[in-house]
Amino acid sequence: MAVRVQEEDFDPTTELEALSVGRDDIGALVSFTGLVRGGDVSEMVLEHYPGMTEKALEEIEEEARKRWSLQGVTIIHRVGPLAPGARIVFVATASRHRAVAFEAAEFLMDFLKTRAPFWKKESTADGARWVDARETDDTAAARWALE
Amino acid sequence: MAVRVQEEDFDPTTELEALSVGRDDIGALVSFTGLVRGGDVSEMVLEHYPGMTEKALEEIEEEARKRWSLQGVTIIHRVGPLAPGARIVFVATASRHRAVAFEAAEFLMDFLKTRAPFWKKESTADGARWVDARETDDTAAARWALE
Amino acid sequence: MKLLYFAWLRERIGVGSEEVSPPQGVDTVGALIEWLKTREPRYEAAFAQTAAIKVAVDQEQTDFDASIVGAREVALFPPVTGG
Amino acid sequence: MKLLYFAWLRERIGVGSEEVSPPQGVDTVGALIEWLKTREPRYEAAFAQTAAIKVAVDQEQTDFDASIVGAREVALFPPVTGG
Repeated sequence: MAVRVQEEDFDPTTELEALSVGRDDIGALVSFTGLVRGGDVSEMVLEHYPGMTEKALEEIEEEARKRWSLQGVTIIHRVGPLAPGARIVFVATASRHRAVAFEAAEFLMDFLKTRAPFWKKESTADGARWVDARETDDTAAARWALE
Repeated sequence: MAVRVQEEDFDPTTELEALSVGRDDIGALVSFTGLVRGGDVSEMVLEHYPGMTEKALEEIEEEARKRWSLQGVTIIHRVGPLAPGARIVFVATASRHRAVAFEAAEFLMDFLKTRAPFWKKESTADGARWVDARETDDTAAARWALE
Repeated sequence: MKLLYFAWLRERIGVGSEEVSPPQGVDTVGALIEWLKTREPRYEAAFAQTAAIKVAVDQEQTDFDASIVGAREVALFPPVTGG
Repeated sequence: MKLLYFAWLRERIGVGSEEVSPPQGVDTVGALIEWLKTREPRYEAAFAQTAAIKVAVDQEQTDFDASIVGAREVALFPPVTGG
């Protein structure tokens, strides 16, 4: 499946190989993996909106496929409690040429960051806090002229 | 080692984890994997310039680290005979934020494509041919204002 | 109509979802929020700053002017922070 | 001085490397190539279109005006096509 929301971890190699297995028309695979940063954060909890999340991710995938010639797209987002260093999110794109694969992967992340219904809560020594949305994410999404 | 030239295949997950293991200040990992495209190509042979290749790749890494705040960089390039679908090249970048990791990975590939001494020879039913350099690679490299 | 709340909005209101029957005339997201604020102080506190609140009607993100007439599910939540 | 050839240049010249002792006055990459072309037809054929030839002196990429005085290793090759 191109889009998955899950508690379990995933394996980047397995996901990349799933995009290219059995075909020889793919020249470029780009992947983005988001990790939980530590510092004063001891744990991160990912909440989401079941039902709408999958729908939003599928729309994001569809929009990317409309804009670029892609041989494959994978989006995985984990939910639940995650420790520092853990993988949170993974997007991968497969294309004939690298420029397309890079651009589409960046687009997927920018779109996901501003459109997919996930919320992060960080636990620190001072208690738990909800992560604030970053203005730079809106700026990043805006450059794709999203409707 | 950040830079490797080798005949053997490699594992993207292992390479990505090597960049982030034991540290919690990395939020973003971007990887590019180049694969051999098939079509009329039955085999690809990668020739290189031992000694200069490693030096060129290290210069590419150094230049990326000068331009961006990176927690880690990996560049792997395979040499020798490779079948369609096989991995040829891998670059990965680790950073706090995704924009930096994406940009640096694209830069590494553009720089590598035009600066690292590798040459591809394709075998087809009609015989073997050396791959021509692509003008689009020069254009891609030029946007970074390389000296 | 089913209402869903997420993240700190869920925590402030105290429940993740509830069934409501808004009165006649409450037919937009904005009107729904104003009506909720009149119900109990916890809603008034939760919706004090509506500028930071996003909404999805039947799982499609929209804005405060959107109609809720015939909607099965209205979700209210802070700006998303996934990825 | 050691000369190295790669890819189709290596194939046309017939060897991957050789030791040469250019005469007095042959002190740039350009002059070296002109001198090689006078040696045998295979060099003349290989270097017929020098616009497509790249050069590295002691493993640093440079251009045809570069000096080869004191160089240990000069490599001549077509544009790179890795990645």
